[in-house]
Amino acid sequence: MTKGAEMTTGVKTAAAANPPAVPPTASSAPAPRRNWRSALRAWSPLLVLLVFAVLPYSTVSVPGVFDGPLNGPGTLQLLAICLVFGGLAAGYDLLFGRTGMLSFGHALYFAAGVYGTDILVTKAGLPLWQAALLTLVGGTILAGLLGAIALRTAGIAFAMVTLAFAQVGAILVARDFGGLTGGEEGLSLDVSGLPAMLVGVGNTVNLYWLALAYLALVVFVVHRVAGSPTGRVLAGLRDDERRIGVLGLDPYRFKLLAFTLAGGLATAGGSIYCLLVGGASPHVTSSELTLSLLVMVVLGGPGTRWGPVLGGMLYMYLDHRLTAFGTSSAVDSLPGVLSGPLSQPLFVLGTVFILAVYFFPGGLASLSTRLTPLRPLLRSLLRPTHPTRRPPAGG
Amino acid sequence: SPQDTANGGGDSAAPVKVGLVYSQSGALASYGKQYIEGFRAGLAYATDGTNKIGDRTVEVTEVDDAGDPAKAVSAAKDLIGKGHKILAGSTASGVALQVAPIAAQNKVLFISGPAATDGATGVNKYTFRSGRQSYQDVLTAKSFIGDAAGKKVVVFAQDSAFGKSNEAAVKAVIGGAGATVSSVLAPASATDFTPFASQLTAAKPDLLFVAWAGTTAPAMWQTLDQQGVLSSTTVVTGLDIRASWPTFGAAGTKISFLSHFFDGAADNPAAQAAKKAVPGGVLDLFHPDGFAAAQMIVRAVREGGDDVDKMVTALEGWSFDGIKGKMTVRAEDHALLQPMFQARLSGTGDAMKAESPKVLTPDETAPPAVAMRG
Amino acid sequence: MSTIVLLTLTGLGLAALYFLVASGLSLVFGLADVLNFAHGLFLSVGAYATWWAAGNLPGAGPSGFGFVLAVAFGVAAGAVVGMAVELVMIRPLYSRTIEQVLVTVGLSLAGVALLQATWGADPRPFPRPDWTQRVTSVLGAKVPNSGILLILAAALVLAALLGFLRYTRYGLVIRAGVENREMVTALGIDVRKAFTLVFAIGGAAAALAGALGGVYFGSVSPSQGGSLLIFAFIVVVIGGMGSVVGSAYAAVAVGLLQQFVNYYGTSGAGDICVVALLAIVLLLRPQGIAGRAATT
Amino acid sequence: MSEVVPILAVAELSVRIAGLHILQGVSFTVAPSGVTVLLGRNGVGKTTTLRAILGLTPRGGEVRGTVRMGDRSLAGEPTHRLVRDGLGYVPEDRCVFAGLTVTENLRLAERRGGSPAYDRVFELFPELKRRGRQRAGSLSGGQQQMLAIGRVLLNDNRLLLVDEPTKGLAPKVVTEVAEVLERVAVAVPVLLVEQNLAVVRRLASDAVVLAAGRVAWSGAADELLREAELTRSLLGVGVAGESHVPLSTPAPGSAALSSPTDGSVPVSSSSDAEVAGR
Amino acid sequence: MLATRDLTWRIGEVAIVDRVDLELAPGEFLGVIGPNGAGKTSLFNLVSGLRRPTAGQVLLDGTDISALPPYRRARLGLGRTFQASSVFGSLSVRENVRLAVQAQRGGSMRLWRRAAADREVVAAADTALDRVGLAHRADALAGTLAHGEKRKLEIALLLAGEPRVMLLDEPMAGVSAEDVPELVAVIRSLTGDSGRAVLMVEHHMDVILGLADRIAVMHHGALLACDVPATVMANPVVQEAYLGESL
Ligand SMILES: Nc1ncnc2c1ncn2[C@@H]1O[C@H](COP(=O)(O)OP(=O)(O)OP(=O)(O)O)[C@@H](O)[C@H]1O
Ligand SMILES: Nc1ncnc2c1ncn2[C@@H]1O[C@H](COP(=O)(O)OP(=O)(O)OP(=O)(O)O)[C@@H](O)[C@H]1O
Ligand SMILES: [Mg+2]
Ligand SMILES: [Mg+2]
Repeated sequence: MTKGAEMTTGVKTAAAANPPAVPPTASSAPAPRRNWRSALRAWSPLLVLLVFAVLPYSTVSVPGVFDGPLNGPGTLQLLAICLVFGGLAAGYDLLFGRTGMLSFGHALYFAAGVYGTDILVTKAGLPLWQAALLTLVGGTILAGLLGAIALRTAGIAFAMVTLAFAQVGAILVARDFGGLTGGEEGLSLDVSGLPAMLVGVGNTVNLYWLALAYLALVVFVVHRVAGSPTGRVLAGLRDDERRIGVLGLDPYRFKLLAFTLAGGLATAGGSIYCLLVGGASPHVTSSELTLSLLVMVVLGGPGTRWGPVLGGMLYMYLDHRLTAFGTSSAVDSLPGVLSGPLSQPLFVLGTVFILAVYFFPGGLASLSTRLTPLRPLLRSLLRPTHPTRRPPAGG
Repeated sequence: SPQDTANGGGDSAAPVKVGLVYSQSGALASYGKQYIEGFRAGLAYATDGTNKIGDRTVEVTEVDDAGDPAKAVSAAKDLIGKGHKILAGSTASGVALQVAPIAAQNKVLFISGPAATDGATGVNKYTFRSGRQSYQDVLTAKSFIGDAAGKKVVVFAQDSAFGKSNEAAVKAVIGGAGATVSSVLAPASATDFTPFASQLTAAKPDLLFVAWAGTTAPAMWQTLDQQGVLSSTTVVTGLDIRASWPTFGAAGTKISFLSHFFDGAADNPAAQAAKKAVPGGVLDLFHPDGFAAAQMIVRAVREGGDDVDKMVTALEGWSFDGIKGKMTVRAEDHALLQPMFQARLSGTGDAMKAESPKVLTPDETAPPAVAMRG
Repeated sequence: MSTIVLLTLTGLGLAALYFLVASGLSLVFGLADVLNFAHGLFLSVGAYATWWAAGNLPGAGPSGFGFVLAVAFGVAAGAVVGMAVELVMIRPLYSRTIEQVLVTVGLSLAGVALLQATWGADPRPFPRPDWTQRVTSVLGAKVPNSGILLILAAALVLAALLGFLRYTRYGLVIRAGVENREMVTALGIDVRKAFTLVFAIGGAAAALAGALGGVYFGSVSPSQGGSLLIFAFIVVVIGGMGSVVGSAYAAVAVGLLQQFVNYYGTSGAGDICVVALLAIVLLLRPQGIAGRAATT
Repeated sequence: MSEVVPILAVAELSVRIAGLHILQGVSFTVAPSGVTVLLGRNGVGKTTTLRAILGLTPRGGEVRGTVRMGDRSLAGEPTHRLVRDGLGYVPEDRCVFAGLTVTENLRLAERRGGSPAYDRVFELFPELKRRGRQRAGSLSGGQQQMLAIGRVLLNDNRLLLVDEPTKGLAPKVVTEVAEVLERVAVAVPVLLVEQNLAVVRRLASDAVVLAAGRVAWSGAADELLREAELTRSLLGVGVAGESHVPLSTPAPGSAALSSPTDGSVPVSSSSDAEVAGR
Repeated sequence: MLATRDLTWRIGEVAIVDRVDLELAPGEFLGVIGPNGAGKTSLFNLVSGLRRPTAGQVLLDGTDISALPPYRRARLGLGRTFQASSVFGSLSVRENVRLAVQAQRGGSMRLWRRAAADREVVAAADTALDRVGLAHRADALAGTLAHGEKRKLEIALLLAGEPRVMLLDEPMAGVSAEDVPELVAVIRSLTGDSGRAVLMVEHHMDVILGLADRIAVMHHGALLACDVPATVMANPVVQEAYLGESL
């Protein structure tokens, strides 16, 4: 067996640990029970969306979680970044969790969105909507073209080819060709041509809503696609590509579709991120960003509707908040052996992440399913079970 | 708007909120550490140890940006949202360039720190700087060749914004003075420097200007030394923080350094006060930046109260005595004119010492004024 | 002429460094199927352990036998760390390939930050014998001795790894174990021990690369390992996963290509050429130069 | 059953995987000589039983009950130790190592301290010798099956667990494998899962029939196969003596083929079966 | 309907499939037998397009399809099963079959439709499952099926695709004795008067004899014989090389 196949096997196991990749609604149960629970289930996404949408009207403070009230610009900015990355992770999951393609170059399309928008606004002086639209089209075409090449390989080779493309992107940005990108200093966004409602700290809330809209869009698109006949083909590709071909479906076309779509979604996210942080910096081209995307998806639960979103938001939240945690007085007062490492945000992030892989196999999204079998038992207090017992030593 | 921005108000007894966004972690953490030490010393110095401006205490909030502009922007928005009218920090150039527009959009004072990019000078009315800029480095380097006319100068730089801005500055400064300037650029990620060393040897320059930052610098110097570049021409480069000196190895004593600052480069009341105040009692490269930032903030608040426009006016054209000596905020573009130093290293290992054969006056190293862009 | 000799020999030195970094990675990746992102950390561990030993370990020092002792200490530290990582982090996740990769990602983040917390982010001068800082004249070219040292070490490591794979059963056990771990145990083999051993060897090889890299660079910093890692990945993939010999070929190709293009081409074209080489090789031969062809 | 002390005793073996109760208290013994067959429909848990004996259960699986070999309890022992102590296993899905060559596959199966009986294996499957350098993944299905069997015959075992060894083999090879197992079983007891009733008939001394996660019947194999009624009710197939009744209406032209050359068509499938009134 | 001309596949010097000429008429059931490693599966791989022949052609309805990728051949009505079950392990059994139905109904991309709303498709999938007797496992994950159940799922996948030419690779291997007659009946119903043609590899002689109109014998990659069963079974080479002695 090839390594590539091994990699997909890994994906498979990861996915298999989750509830079946196909949402339960798909399997047409003999008599679909329509009680209030399922109604709530169906409407809960909208409910959550609504809660997030009205959040900026709340002046509540959540001490320890955010410093400052929920509607403070700092909190909103942080939340908006989390939302964008939630969406980004959900889009990446279309590749990784839903189709089983391990791309190490997804950051490229995000970066294309960030830099494309920035350059078109700042250097070419286009109005924002034109710049964003052009960038979206450009990023999608870029994903389509590079995907068409990269998809001639599979498995680890595919991962590495995408990584190579992204690396070229990173080099081009760092080299600052034509003075377009600003190299490692980045390029700050020229806001003079932007609508006033998107500029200034007082208007962070508008950016927040934009980010929320982006997340909602991505989740909706990914969910619709995953639930569509094409989505089923993607799920099939994840398991056995050869089989899909023998059934009469062209694996290449479907994979390219997923790749391009995910690329386009990432580009759109890049445009929003560019507005949010008011510019572009080479951090977004780094291969670490792709790796973090992978981390987000696995943290949340690949192939699930909410897992990647949760993972993305949590990751970015930690990434931003840990810097504050590291410098907090609580950490400073610890003995040197502890306070040293703990004041390094990356140390905490890395550690949290490792622990998450161990303790939430299948991701955050699997938490509820993993608890489900416990519930009746807890209720009747019959006897303790070990739903996730490790295999015996030899196995 | 649903967002109800908290406001500091004009209460004369309310504390002065100052937000410092700089690198506490990440690659530039040690620069950040010097900056904050310098800042604390400077604040104490400028307020005579009270940390109060008039009746108002100075409340400093520190935020780590880990060198990432995105984090810095978030932090800046957060601080501004919480009513901070004064921001300072920016260890990395990228951070300075992206926080500066935020400051202008929200009309708060921003004093950029160790970030050396020329781009932060004249970027907008609300942005100042408390450190030196690349152009001043290059003017210092120029002092090593005396009359530039007819000389051959080669720039060896990282192929990055930092390297290119140095290259451009050399072309403008030394080339402008009549020297022919050519350059060899190498990728910042380069591992082996032999090809570049060969190119440099082949070019036979009268002066070699090296602009290299990052962890590969020791390998680069060793290769230049081994291939005989250092002994064949005058080589000039910027002197980094003290901890890096031993990594020059044998090359260290063969290089002519331009220096922003090193311990002992200047002796004045501010430097003495700073030396006493910083942990360890030894000043280093970026202590002056933090120190000057504090001095500028105290001045701004004293003269401007809570009115940012008044603060700006108070700073423009202001001269003061910092650790490095006399500094002046140039009114046109907010460049900080300051003395610069030539330096030489002697000794080996941890016992390496620097001395300054020549000090350049603020005027000698004054970059050309640029028009204010925003 | 002397330029070409110089570029070739320093290119080979660079190749040797890449190979040293890649060899452990290739071993672990090829045999245990773990794309070890923490390999860069192992490298840094080796370098810092050597650095620490030269200053603190009795008998060790920057020159002569003391230096050998310091390097040996570094290598041992790398082996121990590799072993510990396998035991504690990889083993509980067997057959969950992606999770294994991600754990190593987390480890590389945390580990490098830990080094930084302990010794700071700035490069520290690396202890090394004086002769490694000098040059040897070969056909008029001044070839750095550290490069020659790297070439020798790489040749030794190559021979040792090939011997290990050829003359012991471990290679077989692990290759089989990656395919179907359960079945290997059902043949009466304790596959876990073999995996631990491979990680120990990978860690030791990385540590050696770290120590010699320290000599080569003259300094050591926490992120040094990570920055070498990307080229090591490229080398491993071009060479064909798991093929140590393939890695050697690929390292030479990458090292020379980079060196010559950097000299004759424009700046930084070397990196782009290497990335292009990677993409081309993979598109033409997805299994890499010496990789085994897929059957199914 | 027999008075002799069984080599393997399985008692109250229960296996749950992912909430499914696959085995629910299975108990049986394996006689110290001869072949004990484990029979039952697809999905009844035969493979699961063998794997549980070896200590191989998938992640999240839960095993209860005891397995004793002689007076030693196997529960909780690592698989590799059990195998080293003489428990040979031929898995259902062959599980040859696709990336290794045939020779490497065999070398891997050598056990420390023993002297691998390559002669025995190559004599039985000369194909394996010829294809020594071929990667096992590119072997044909039947060749892989040969490798899987050969691998276990390389060593001397105290008990063999063999899961559907004749699946996918050509009739001629089925016969050969059956002969080998018969020979082996003289010295080493075998617990065999097999769907081919002809093979079962030839080899089995004892039989255990699983149904719905439990033992539905156990006893001497003769008894099971002799009584048509019992066979039908337990295995769902009738045993129609030695004559081959075509499965159903023969296709034109094949009618004469049921016994073309006087019954010399080997029995090579489950086709002892006739449609048993279902 | 299906024909191969001189079909050859070599690896290095070894011919795995050696100049095979086959003809399959509409409605015909052709059994393929031969010793292990004779090249039967390889022949299927060449016909279904998973491998490219080194020489020769595959013709479907008279047109050369040798250069087409597997999915194009499948669209033209060529379906197959695999000797080693290859099903979509992380999908439910029903979803597995549903994919096949979907592929059969035109593989155009529909991104915005709800898959669950395709009642006909699901119904067709359930019918196929019913036919092979797997309806009760429809909601199980295919990866957790027992071996024999996977074999049945393979056949269901084939049925759902409604191909005109079917290649069956040892469909009975590992199917419990009790279920054989049922599956045989299913396979028999495949041909009938529908005009479909079947090519089946099987080592269970009774199954082959009960089903096949003609039997092709492969040996060392080459076609040794291809004739009505009686003739083939009487062939001494077949007896000697393939059937061997009776148990
Ligand atoms: N990992 C698993 N998760 C869930 N169910 C499983 C798993 N493994 C096996 N099963 C179920 O356990 C049951 C018994 O499987 P087993 O493989 O033991 O059957 P078997 O008797 O060997 O069948 P066959 O004759 O088809 O080989 C099957 O219904 C199967 O679906
Ligand atoms: N990549 C390869 N390299 C070398 N030999 C190969 C390769 N692929 C297949 N073979 C050989 O080709 C021959 C034909 O294999 P194939 O799978 O077609 O046999 P088969 O007739 O289906 O046998 P079985 O009945 O056992 O399934 C086998 O001897 C196999 O070992
Ligand atoms: Mg079974
Ligand atoms: Mg076959």
